[in-house]
Amino acid sequence: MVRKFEGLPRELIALRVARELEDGTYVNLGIGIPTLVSNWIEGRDIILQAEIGMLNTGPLAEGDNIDQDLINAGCQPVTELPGACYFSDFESISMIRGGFIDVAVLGSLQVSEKGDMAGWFNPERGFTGGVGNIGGSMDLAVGAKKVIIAMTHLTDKGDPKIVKECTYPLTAKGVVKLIMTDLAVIEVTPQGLLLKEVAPGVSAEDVQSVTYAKLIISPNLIEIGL
Amino acid sequence: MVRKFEGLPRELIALRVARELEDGTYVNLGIGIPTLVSNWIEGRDIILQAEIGMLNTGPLAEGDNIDQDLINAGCQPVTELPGACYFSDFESISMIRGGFIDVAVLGSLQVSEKGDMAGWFNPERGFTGGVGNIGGSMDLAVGAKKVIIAMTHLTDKGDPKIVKECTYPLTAKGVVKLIMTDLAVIEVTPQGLLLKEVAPGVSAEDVQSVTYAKLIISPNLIEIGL
Amino acid sequence: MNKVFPGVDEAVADIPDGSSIAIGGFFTCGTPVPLIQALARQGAKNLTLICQQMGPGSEDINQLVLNKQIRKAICNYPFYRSATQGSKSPFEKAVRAGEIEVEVYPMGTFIEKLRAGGSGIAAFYTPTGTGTIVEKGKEKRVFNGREYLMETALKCDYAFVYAYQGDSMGNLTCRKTARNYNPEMAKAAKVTIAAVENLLKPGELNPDMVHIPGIYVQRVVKVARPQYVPSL
Amino acid sequence: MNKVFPGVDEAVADIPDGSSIAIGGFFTCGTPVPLIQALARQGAKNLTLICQQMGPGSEDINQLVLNKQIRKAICNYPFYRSATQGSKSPFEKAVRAGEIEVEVYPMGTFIEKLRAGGSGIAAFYTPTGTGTIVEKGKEKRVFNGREYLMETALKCDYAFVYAYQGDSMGNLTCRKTARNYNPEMAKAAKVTIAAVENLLKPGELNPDMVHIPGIYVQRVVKVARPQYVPSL
Repeated sequence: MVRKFEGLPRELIALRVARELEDGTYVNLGIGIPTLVSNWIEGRDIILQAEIGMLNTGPLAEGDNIDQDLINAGCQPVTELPGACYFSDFESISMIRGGFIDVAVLGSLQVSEKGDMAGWFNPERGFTGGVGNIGGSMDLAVGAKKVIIAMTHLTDKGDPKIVKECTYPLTAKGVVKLIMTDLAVIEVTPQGLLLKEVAPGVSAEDVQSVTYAKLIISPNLIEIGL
Repeated sequence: MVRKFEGLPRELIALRVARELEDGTYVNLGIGIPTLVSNWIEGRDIILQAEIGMLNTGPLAEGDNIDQDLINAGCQPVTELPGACYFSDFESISMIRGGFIDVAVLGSLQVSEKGDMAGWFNPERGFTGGVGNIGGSMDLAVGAKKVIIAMTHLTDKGDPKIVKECTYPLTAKGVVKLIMTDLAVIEVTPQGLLLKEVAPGVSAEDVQSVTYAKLIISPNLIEIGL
Repeated sequence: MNKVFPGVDEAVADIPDGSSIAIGGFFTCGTPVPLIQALARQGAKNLTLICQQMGPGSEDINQLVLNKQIRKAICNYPFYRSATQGSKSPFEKAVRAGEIEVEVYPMGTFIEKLRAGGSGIAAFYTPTGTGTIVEKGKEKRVFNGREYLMETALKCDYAFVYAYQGDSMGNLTCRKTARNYNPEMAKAAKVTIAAVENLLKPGELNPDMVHIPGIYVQRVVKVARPQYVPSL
Repeated sequence: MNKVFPGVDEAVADIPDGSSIAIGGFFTCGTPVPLIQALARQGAKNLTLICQQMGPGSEDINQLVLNKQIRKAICNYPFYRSATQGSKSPFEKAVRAGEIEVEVYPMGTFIEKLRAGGSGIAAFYTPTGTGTIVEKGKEKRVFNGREYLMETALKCDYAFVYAYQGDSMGNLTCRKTARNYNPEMAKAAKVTIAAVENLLKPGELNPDMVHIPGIYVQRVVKVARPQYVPSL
């Protein structure tokens, strides 16, 4: 599939996600584009949780600020903000699975029109028997009050990631509430995928042309505000 | 039943229990006579666990040493020894049920020849529906590697506590390894109750006369050494 | 996130009739007494209390009983140890009169049920209580030749917890054995209200010594250190 | 109780072939590297490792793979994220060649299984993994209208853990995110060996800040702080 239009850069997908987050919430950011969201929430009243066992993670650490005993789930050196606290991974995942995370922003390889997500296992890696890197993804997907997927609309090879049914192994069923890509903001509703916002210069038809699932065009469709 | 002989005072039952404990072990002491064991192990390499959430409990606190934030499971103010640590009750009972306590010394209302113990509920209190004070007793009884019962041989009314079958509600089945009373030291074996030691001036027949279960007299029967 | 409430009365003001409330503390130790007193003033009725005991060290819980605020108690050691003291206890009288329902679990099952509730675990298998009255009505199952009981998760509407130090974001540090049930109760509740002796600013607590992460705590209120002599 | 061993080699000397060993650490962070290196020198074979990952941050685990000491790995994130890096990893090659068996669990299930093993819980019901390949062969059950999977406890013969501070009685205090899996792994093992940066006397640790109570730790050995730059 050849795309004839440009989407938002990764940093601006992250900015749009950041605008979606409410003050006074606890948020977990996955690896990839979700991690970039942290650049846009500095100074806001949002507390980031890291599944390694930390609340109130600060910006990435650099130079002399790097502490090998202080990393995020993506193994990046980070800093702590005032009011941070540390705990075991057991406590951390208990917290996630127990429903204390208001929003999990995750990447995914595929998302279905029913809100299923498939993000942990790329069959192209060629393993069999269901072994692969699950990490905390399944716990976050079932545990967070709201799951937002932040990803590019298409794979590097140009395949649509938003599909009618996931063909890759699932992370969780029916958990995704909102999909934010370089091209669109799409809400998962009981009626199907509701296209609510499109990137500048991109039409609803453009988005549909690179989406395998049928989109419902919102009567209030707007351009993604940044 | 009228008892025609004197047994050991409570303090000496506790001393006999203390002699049974090995150095290098973690021990939990229940309420009553078991608590008195702590008086006999000062300076020994035995670490006491308190189910409220503490390891290495020291002697009872008195006067200015009393700290209202530092009590044992019996609600007595205690002290901490060097190397003490605190944790939640959740962690404490996990530790107990997980098999990390080498010896639990508990009181009981009845003990059967099969090692069943009934210690948490006295039907004379007159509650119905199985409500009563269980506390940590059942977790200790099933979790400790070895359960020693330290109690008077008879109730205040003169009824034998060592029975063929417990008539009071059970704390746990088949868990008791050793019974230490004012009259005797009795081991619970697959063959039945083995009378190993008797109090000074008390004969095996005396002990049997106030015990409802049949005792096997050890060929090596000795006087309780203190 | 500033979770500080001006006082205990404000912190408990909206608790409706019929709520379930977990209350931390092991006898007198680490018990959020000022919150219990505020609840007595507030007057909510038909409550379910989840706490270790309703007798010893519970003069303030007794007040809730005398006020007829309690419908049910879920405990592991509800009564006075001594029958004589028990017979004078308002709670024991109310239980005998059939006015208050009591549910009792072994201590480990009691706190594990709350922890399961707070961590998304629906049920678990414990060896504790097998072969006893505790197994009544419960599913039994053998794993590796040993019998276990299935116990289910327990959640509640509110938790009252106590901490030596707390910051305005709800991070709490307990002191010595006053920690006891407080952390898991905080996790099992929709709304956790923390009574703290020392109210600090974010960054003043040692982040490696937070026993109850702020995410579990919705309200923080400074209280004076309760004064009592530990005893049954 | 003095649990101090003179060095890492002495601390791992008696580990027999066929042992299961849980290894703490999240990528490079809080990983007891000197103990893994000692295990490579010691040479025990046919081992089952229980650890987050066998790829990134695991040069020393790779050495165990190259030594052909590993039979099985139980992980939640075993491989390199990047297929390119993965294809160069000795572990991934061994898995593809069928030389090492891999069992993967979601992170929460992985650590909950170890915690269950260490706390006498035989099994538990988690919502994580329902409707996915993880549920394969597992019992499903509905509680309150939601599906859960039954997962069973996991115990092991040894655990290697890492701590910033530890005393001779085995009490351990971790630092920042280096705590991670270490506490629950210590509980799941018959013999826990702790590598500590700062070896203290009993009474020198803050007893309210012990993350791993000494009862869970059988051997303590002082090590130099491993030096690494966090990265995948």
